[in-house]
Amino acid sequence: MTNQENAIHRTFISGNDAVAYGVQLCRPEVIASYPITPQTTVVEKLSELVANGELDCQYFNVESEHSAMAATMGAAMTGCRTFTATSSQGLLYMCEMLNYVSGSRFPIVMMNANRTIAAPWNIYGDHRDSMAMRDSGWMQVYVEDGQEALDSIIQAYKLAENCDVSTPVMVCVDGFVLTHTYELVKVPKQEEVDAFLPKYTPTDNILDLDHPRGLCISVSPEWQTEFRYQQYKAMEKAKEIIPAIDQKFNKAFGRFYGGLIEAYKCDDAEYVLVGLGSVTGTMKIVADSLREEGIKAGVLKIRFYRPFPNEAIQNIIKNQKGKVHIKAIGVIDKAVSFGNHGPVYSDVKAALSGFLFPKLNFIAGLSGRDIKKEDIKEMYQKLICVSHGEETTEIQFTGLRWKE
Amino acid sequence: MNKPKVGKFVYPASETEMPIGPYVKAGILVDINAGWRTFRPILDKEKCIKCQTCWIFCPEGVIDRTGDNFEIDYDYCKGCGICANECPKNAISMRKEGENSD
Amino acid sequence: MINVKEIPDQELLYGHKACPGCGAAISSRLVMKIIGQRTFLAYPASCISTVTSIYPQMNFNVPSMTAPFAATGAVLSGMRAGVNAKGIKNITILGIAGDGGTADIGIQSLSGVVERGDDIVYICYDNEAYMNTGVQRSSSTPYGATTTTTPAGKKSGAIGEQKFKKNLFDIMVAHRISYCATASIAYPLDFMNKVQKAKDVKGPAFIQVMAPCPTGWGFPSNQTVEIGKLAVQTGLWYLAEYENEKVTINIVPKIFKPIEDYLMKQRRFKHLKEKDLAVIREWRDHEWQFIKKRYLNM
Amino acid sequence: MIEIRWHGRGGQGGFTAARLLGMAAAQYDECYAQAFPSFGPERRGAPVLGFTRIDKSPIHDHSKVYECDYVVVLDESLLETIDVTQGIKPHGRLLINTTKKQKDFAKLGVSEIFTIDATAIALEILHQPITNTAMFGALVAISGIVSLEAAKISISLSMAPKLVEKNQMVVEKAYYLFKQGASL
Repeated sequence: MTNQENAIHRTFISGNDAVAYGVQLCRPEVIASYPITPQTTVVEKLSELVANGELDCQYFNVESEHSAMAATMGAAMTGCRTFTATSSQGLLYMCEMLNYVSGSRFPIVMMNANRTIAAPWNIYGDHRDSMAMRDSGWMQVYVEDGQEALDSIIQAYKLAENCDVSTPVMVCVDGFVLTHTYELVKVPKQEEVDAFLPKYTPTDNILDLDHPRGLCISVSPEWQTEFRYQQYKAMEKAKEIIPAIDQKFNKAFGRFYGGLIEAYKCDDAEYVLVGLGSVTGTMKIVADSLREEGIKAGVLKIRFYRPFPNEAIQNIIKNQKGKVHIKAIGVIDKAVSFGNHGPVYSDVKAALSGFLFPKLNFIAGLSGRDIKKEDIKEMYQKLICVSHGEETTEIQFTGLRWKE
Repeated sequence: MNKPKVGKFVYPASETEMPIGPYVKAGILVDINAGWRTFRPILDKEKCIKCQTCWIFCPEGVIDRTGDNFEIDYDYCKGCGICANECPKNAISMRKEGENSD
Repeated sequence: MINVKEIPDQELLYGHKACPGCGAAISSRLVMKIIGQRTFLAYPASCISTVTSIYPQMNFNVPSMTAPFAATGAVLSGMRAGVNAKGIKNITILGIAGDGGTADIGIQSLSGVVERGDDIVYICYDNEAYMNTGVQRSSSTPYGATTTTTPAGKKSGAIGEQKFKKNLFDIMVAHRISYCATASIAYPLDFMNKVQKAKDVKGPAFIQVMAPCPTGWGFPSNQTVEIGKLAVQTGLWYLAEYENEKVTINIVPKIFKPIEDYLMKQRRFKHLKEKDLAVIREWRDHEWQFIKKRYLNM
Repeated sequence: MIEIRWHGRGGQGGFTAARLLGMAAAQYDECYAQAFPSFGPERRGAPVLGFTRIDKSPIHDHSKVYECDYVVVLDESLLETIDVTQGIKPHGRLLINTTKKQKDFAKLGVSEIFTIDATAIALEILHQPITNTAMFGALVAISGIVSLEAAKISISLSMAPKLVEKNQMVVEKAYYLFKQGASL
């Protein structure tokens, strides 16, 4: 390989470009888009790819996020593979449509550039937008870097279109920290992706001139529960399918993300911090440095927040002999459910309700506030203290300007 | 007249028989609407000039114009009376359900 | 021009649960006759969705879907893009929505699909309020009409709806839409001809068809067509179309029938006093002056 | 890990330089790199930052850059309002686009300061005062983080064809100003 060719194989691109290239490789047939910071460069790049003839796709711009998802759904009903992307206020504006799509079981893939929600206004990243859509019936995957963003788009289509799942997927990419950060990303070859993700074969849940059907119809209380149960079962099924897809992806592309979760140095960990998205990389560095100091630190990265990996999380608590090695666990939430905990903490705490070790919730990184390595180190220190019986508050705001 | 027929809808008996997504096949009618009717339109075939006014205005589309005489599908007629009201020849009369038709 | 005999016998909307004498049902049935089976249909939450599609009932015998209330236009765009991607030819992408779903919550989405120039047909059956949910006012509700959210006040003298009907036709003309029209179920041939034009034209087409509602307006179910005619004859509704960048008024009454003939047949206007009628008369005359000056060079 | 901070004004291409460096390292020199701007609305003329991280092993850190090995100032006027020395490591280096001499910046208290009249190079070759590629070339020369060849390839990979040749000339010219004994 010449130097020039080598340089093309190893691309240095932004997280948003990685998403756009990932989408391009999946050959969507229809994209409806509406721009919003920090998602905008995704749809700019896709429109450019279409304009340059590098992506054969019906691409069009609509008048709002609500319409973006409605139009995407309209196309999905014709049996097309579709894509759209949004962020923050846009995601919330789409809220009705998210439920519409998941309830109607269309396998749409969407990228959400995680950004906080107003008010106060702010364009920077946290998870308050997608966490607010936790119960929209979409699967949610949070990625750590540009490479995982690209790879997760490809995996997302494979997952959503699995006929036992038939549920939309939201790929959550931290605003700016990932979307606007350039990193080394290996862009797979088209033929490799084609082999991994064949042409989409829809279920009967489509508009078909030869077989007229009514879609998205009303269902009375007599039958609604059964349709909801199906959605529930599909998510449960997805818990089995996600790791299998990740394994298959590993075989095809040589990259593996652990399926639902990545347990980093958790095998013998005494102090485990749980996180989602871009912060997990920084957490791993801190855990490494603590390990050098003799502290058994581990990182639990939750990739899929919905479906929530209850069993997978429970499995890291004990060693092979069944002994609980964890002394304290902390959860970093880049969101907060006012009046209760951070949302991820609530779920982790519920998953681990049978274990008595202390649990702490760190609310951090709100509205783009940086989570420094020192912050994370301090979180581990607090876990050590609390495991030794020190009294502390369960929910702690990291980096608050004054003492609580 | 070409219209969907009443058929028996077979409800899913188990989880596996449920459709993926809330969709349903078109072209099957699951029940009839005859119970809605208080007044029944009676067509006087002698007076009818087949002008099609009733056919065009019927909200239900229950008037069949394809045969020798116009026929009304009483399974789906709700007895609104538009046909009787609009008929230029007064060929349709509305009669209370249950009363003898002459 | 459409010949009644040549209209297909096939009923593509049948067995629905609309109230007896429903104007929306008349309009939808006639639309389906002209559009035919090669269509993908979207209808938002509205009377028509409620009376046609509740599991396992499906009274439209074409591929169809219930659209989100606010987004019929956007769904139509998506469907059109989808059939383009799939290479499906000779198909009409059709929307049927009520006045609330069109003039109120759906207007952004309607404006979007028309602005994009997508090849779709959008029918708004106008029964002048949110009928499906029990008669609440919409921006299409006429002046003086009582609805459950614009009641007439006995002591206050409130007259019901205090604003005049929103003019969707002008809004669509301002979009330089490929084709748009107003129509009435009381003039079915005129209406069906317009639907045929909407179907044939390339690009977006919009028709607002007046569909009297016996339940919400308060008149006997057999008078739907009669009421529809009176609306046109009194000049309170006009039949127009816009094509090739020109507006045509299809019926220009030489003299208007007295508005009382129309209004006093309906429960929703029964409370109006002479001074209220005078306001409506004045509004009508003003509207027609505008129409005549602008479109008829009169 | 080497961390670099770029100071410029919106529209001057400071972040492009940060990105070109990362690209040269990651795509050509088999290193790992990260480049990101000071996030926010893009306002022409407003002071902005760009950052580059380069390492031999994969970079997992997604927190901000607080300490720098190199600070590059594209616009001298920024020195009046911004403390460009903030977070500079004890042996960190400061590179300034200026017509002045090193000693004129002694009061900044940075152990190693480099100056270059990048504006002059840009005006000479590009006929526009766009200094980012000159500063890129200069940084490559004083740091040796990436090779000149890598730097030139990053330009050919990311710039419009008509801009490539001239910007490569700019990079070379700035580079050789710091490489003793070499000539164009």
